[in-house]
Amino acid sequence: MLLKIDSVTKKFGGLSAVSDVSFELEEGKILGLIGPNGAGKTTLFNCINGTLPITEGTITFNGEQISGKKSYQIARLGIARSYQVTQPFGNMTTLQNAMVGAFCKTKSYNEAESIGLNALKTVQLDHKAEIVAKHLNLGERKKLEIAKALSTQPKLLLLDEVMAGLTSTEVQDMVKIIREINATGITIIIIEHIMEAIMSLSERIIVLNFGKKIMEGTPDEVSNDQRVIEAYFGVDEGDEEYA
Amino acid sequence: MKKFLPVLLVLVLLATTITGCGGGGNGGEGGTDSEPFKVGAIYPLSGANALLGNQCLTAVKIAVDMVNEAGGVHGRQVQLIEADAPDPTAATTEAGRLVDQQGVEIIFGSLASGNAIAIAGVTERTGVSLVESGGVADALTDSGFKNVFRILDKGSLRGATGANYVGTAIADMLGIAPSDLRVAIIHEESSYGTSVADGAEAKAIELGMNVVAREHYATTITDMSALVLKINEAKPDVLLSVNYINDAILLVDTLKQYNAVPKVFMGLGAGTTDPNFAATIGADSDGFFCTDMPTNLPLDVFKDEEMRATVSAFREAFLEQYPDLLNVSIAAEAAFAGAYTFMTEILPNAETLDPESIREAALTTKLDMTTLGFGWDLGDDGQNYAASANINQWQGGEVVTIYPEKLKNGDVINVPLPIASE
Amino acid sequence: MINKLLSKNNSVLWIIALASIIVPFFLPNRYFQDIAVMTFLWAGLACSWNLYSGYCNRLSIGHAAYLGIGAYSSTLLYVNFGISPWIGMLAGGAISAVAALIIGGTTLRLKGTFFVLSTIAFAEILKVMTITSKDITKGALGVFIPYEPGFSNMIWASKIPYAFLTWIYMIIVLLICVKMERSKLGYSLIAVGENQEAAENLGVNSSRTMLIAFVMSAVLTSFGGTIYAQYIMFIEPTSVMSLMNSINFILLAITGGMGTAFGPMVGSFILTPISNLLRGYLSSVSGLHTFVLGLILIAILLFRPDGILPQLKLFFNGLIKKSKATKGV
Amino acid sequence: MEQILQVFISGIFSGGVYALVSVGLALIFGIIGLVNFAHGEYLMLAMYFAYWMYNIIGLDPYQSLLINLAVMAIIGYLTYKIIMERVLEADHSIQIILTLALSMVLQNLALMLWKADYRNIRIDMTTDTTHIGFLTLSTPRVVAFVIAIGASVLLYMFLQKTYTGAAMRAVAQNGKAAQLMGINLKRTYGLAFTIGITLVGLAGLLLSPIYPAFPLVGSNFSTLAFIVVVIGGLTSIPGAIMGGLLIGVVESFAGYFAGPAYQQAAYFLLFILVLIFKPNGLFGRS
Repeated sequence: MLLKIDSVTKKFGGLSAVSDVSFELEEGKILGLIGPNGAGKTTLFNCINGTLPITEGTITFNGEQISGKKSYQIARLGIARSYQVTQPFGNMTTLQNAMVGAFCKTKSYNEAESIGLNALKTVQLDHKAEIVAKHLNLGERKKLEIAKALSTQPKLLLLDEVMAGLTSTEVQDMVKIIREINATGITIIIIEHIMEAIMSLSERIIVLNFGKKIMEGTPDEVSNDQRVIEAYFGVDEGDEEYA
Repeated sequence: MKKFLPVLLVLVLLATTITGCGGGGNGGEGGTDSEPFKVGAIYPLSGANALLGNQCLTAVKIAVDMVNEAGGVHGRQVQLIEADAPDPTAATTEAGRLVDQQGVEIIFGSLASGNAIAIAGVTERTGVSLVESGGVADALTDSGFKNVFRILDKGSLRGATGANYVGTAIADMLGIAPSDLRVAIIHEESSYGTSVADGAEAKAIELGMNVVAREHYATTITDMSALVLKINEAKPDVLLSVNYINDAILLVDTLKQYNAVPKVFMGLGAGTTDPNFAATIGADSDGFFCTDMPTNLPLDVFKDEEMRATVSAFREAFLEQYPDLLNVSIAAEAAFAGAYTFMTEILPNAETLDPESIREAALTTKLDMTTLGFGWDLGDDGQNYAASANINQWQGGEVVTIYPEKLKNGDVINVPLPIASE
Repeated sequence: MINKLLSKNNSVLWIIALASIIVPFFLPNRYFQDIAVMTFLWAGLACSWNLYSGYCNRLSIGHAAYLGIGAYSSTLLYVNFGISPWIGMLAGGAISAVAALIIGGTTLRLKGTFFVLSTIAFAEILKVMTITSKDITKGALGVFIPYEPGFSNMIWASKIPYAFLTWIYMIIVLLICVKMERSKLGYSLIAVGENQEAAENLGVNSSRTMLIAFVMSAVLTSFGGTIYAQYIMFIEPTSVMSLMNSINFILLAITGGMGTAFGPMVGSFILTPISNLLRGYLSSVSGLHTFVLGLILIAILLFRPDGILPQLKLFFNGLIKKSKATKGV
Repeated sequence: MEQILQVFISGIFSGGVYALVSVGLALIFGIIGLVNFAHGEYLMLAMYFAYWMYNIIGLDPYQSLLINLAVMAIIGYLTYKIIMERVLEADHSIQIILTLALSMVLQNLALMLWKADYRNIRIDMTTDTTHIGFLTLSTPRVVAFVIAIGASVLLYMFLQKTYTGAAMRAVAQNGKAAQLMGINLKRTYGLAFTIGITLVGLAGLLLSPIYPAFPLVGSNFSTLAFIVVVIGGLTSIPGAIMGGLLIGVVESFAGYFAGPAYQQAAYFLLFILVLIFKPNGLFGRS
C-alpha cells in the first residue's frame, strides 16, 4: 500500500470538516475523490500533505507515518499537490516556477533546470518556459500547477480540480496529460467536478459528503448509487465552506 | 514611459539646480582684487539639532559680515561656505566638500561633539583648522588632533564647576555638610549630556557628596512623570541637571506638578541657560541655577570699548533675525565668539594664512578677554584653558552671574527654592 | 514587483559594476571621491539588505542594528585590544550571525507589517542597550578611532584604498547575490516570498530558508559596518543605529529595484550621489534637501514602484536591439 | 504603595493620548489595510495649527478645537486623494516606504516653513494640578485623557450604531464582499482615512498645551501607534484604547523602576513578546 488513511478526522472548532475517513491506495492507481461543495475534499488533501494538522487518526505513506509531519517534509517524501485556486509564483517565469520543486531532490542548478523543463514538457507548457507566470491564462496556470508538483518527482500526486473552468478541448488535453503522468508510475488522487473526466480516469472513486466517506467503489458503482445521487441532488447543498 | 517623464523632469531640474548653485559658489566675488579667503561653517541645519545649528550659522554669518566690513582677513574678503551636517557621516562628507572641493582654510563648527570629531578626521589631514565652539565632549581635545581649537570649556569641566559650587557655596548656604548633601543627577543621553554629567558626578564624589541617583533619558521624551517620581524617591537636596530646552521645561513642569522641586536646582548648560527657559516657566524660575559659558553678560563687563560695541552690534544683528527671542542663545554667542575672535585676533597674528602659521598663532596668542567673557589661552591640545563656566542664576527672568567674582553682577537668591517641596 | 531572476542578461550591469571602480580615479577631488566611497559602501549594504528582504519581500527596517554590531565589534576590539579590524570584521560577522539567529528565530514567521515592526523594535532595543552599556561601548559618547594609517588597521590617508575596499565589498555581495539567484536557496527564498504555503508544498523548508538568508544578510551588513567605522573613524549609537540609517537601506533598494541582484546597486549609484549633492548645495534652506529627496522617492514609488532597474534594462535592451539592427543592415 | 499607584496613574494618563493617536491608526490600518508611517507627522501639523491659532488669533487649543479638526480633516482627505488612493492595492512594502518618504517630506516642509524652533503654548492650565486623595494629576493630561477616551468611545459608537459605521466594519472584515453588497469601497476608505487623521489631529491639539510643537515631534508617535495597534489587536477600537493605556503604564513603570532610558525599550520588548506569544494582540479576537 502506498497510502493508508486511517480514521482521519479534522475539526475546525466544533465543526468536523473531515470525519473518520479511511481508505487505502495502491501504487500506480488513480483514485477519484468527489462530493458536493464543502464535502471536505480539499481539506482532506490539506491533511494528507501536512498543510493542516489532523485532529484524529493516522496517515501512512509508503509504510511511514506522515501525520504530524510538516508539509515540506511530506513533499520531500514524495507527495505533491496542485491547488484548486492556482498559486503560481507570479513574478517568476514558468520554468523557474517548475524549478522550485525540482530543488527538492537536487542541489544542482542544471539538474533542477532539466527536471523543471521535463515537467513542463509533460504538461505541454515548455514553449512558455520563459514567460512570467502571472501572464499565463487559466488553462496554462492549471498546467503549471501540475508541472510544479511534478518537478518534486513525487510518488503520489494530489490534483485538486485541475480541469475546473477549462474548455472541453482543454479538458480532453488534461485527461491525456494525467494519463501520461500516471503511466510513468505516479499514483494520483484527483478531485474533480467534471464527471466524465473523473469517471474515465479513475479506477476507484471515493465519495465524501459533510466530511464523511459515504461510499467507495468503481465509477460504475458510484454513478448508480442512491446515496451519491442524494448527496448531489437530493439534499440542500451545505453553505459552509470548509477549506 | 509616460509616467517616467515626471521623474526624469525632476532629476533634470535637480541637475540644473546643482550645477547652477555650484557655479555660483565657485565664482564668489569679494569686491577686492585678491582672491577671497574661504572659511566654512558646518552645523546641523536639519534633523534633531536644527534649532541651535541654524542659530549658530546665523551668528557665524554675522561675524563674517563684521570682519568683511572691517577690511577682511589679511586684506582679503572672507567668503563663508555653509554646510548642513545632521550626523557624523554627513559631517565627514560635508567637511570633505568644504576642504577639498571649496578649499576653505578654516571650519567653524559644529555644535555636536560627534560631528566635531568626524570633521576633525577630515581637517587634520590637510591642516585645516576646526574652530569648535559648541561640542563639549572631552575626547575632541584629548585625541591628539593638531588643528582643533576649542574656545569653550570641556564638558567635564562644566559639570565639575557646577558640582563644585554645589559642594562648597551651596552646601554652606543650606547649612548642610557636603558629606550629608544628597545630590541627584539627571541628563539627556547624547554625548553632550553624558560628558557634562560625568564631570559633575566625578566632582561630587570627590567632594564627598552623596550621589543618590543618576538617570538619563532621550530628548524625545514626552512624559517625565516616572523620572520625577523616581528621583523624588531618592530625596535629593540638590538636582544637577543637564538638558536641552524642551526637556528642561518639561522637567521643571513635572517637578512642580508632583511637588518634587528640590531645594536647589543646578542646571548644567544648554537648556537651562536658554532665555526661553525662564520665559516659559515664569516667576517660578527665580533661583534656578545654570552653569554655562558666560552668557548674556551685561555690556559693561567688556572694558574694551571696541569689544563692547562688537558684542552689542552682534546681539542687535542677531535678534533682528530672530525677533521672537528675548536674548541671544548661548550657543549662538559662542559660535560668534569663536568665529569673530579667530578671524580678528588670531589670524592677524599669523604671518601667512597657511596651516602652520595659523596653528602657531592660535597657540601663542593670549587674550584676556573675548566676546564670550573669558580669555584665550590654548594648550597644546587646542583646548582653551582660559575658558570657564560661570555659575549663573535666574532672577526676574534674567540670567545673573554669581561666580566667578570678576564677572559677578548679582547676589544669590532663593536658596532653598521657595517652591521646593517640604 | 518584477521578475527577480532576470540576472541571466546582466552583462551590461556587470560591466557597470566592474567599471565603476575607474570613476574615483577621474574625480577631481577628495569630496567627490568620498561620495564615491559612500556610494560603493551603500551599494554593498543595500545589496546585503536585499539578500533577505528584497528576495523574500519582507522588509527589515532594523538593519542599522547589524551595521552597528559590525561597527562596534571591530572598533572596540581595535581600540581596546589593538586587534586588526580585518579580524574584528569577522568577529562582528559572528556576533551579527548570532544576533540574527536569535532575532530571526523569533520574528521571521511573522507576516507583513508585523515582521517590519518587530525589526524596528529589535533595532531600537539594541540601540538602547548600546547607549546604556556604557562600560563596554562608551555609551552615547561614541568611540573615536585614532588615525594610524596602515593596511592592517584598515585606515588610509587617501580615499582610493577606501574606494577599492568598498568596491570589493560591493562586488563580493553582488557575486553572492547572483550566485544565490542560481541556487536552491535563491529559488526557495523567492518562492517563499511569493507564496509561503505553496513553496512549503513543493518541499521548501521556509523557516530554514528564511533564517539562512536572514543571517547571511545580517553578516554581510555587519562587514559593511566595520568598513563604515574604519572610514568615518567615529561611531556613536544614535547615528550609526538610527532609524534613518535603517530606512536608507530600503530607499536605495526600492529606488533601484527590490529583489534583483543589481537593483540596490543601481539605487545607490543614483541616490547616494544625489542625496549628498543635494545636501551640499541646497543647505542654504534648512530641510530643503531632505524635502526634495522625499519628493523624488514619492515620485518613484507612485510612478515606478518596481524601481529604476527595469527601465534601465528596457533601455539597454533597446540599445542592443538597435545596434544589432544597424549591424544587420 | 502610594508611589506605585501614582506611577500607575501617570502612566494611564499619558496612555490616554497614545490611545487617541492609535485609534486613528487602527481605523486606517484596520479598515483600509494601509500602513501609514507618516501618522505622527499629522500630529505635528495639528500641534503647529494649534500654536498658530493661539499665537496669532489668541485662541487656546480647546477653543480652536473645532476649526483645527476641520483643517485636519481636509488635510487628511487631500492626502488620501492625492497619494494614498494610488497605493491601496500596492504591496505593503511600497506603502511603508511611500509613507516613510511622506514623513520625510512633511518633517522637512515644517522645518523649511516654520524653522526648528520649539513652539510652546502656555496657558494657565499647563502646570495646573488636580489632587485626588494622595494622587497628583496634571490637569491638561486629565483633560486630554477624558477627551481622548470620550472621542474613542464616540468613534466606537459610530462604528457600532450607524449605517456608515457598519459599512466600515464590513469593509474591514472583507472589502470585496462589502463591495458586492453595494458599499462604495473608495468612499469608505476615504472616510476612514479622514477620520483617522482627524483623530490624530485631536491628539496633537490635546498634547499642545503640555508639549511644544517642532518639526520632529511626531516622529516617535508613528512607530508607537503601530505598536499600540498591534498589541490591541489591529482593527479593534477598544483594543487600541486598552493598548494605548497599557503602553503608557509600561512606559511609566519602566521609567520608574529601570530608569527613563529604558522606557522605549520596555514597550518595544513588550511588543515583541506579544508578537511571539499572542500574535492576535492582547485585546483582539483570536
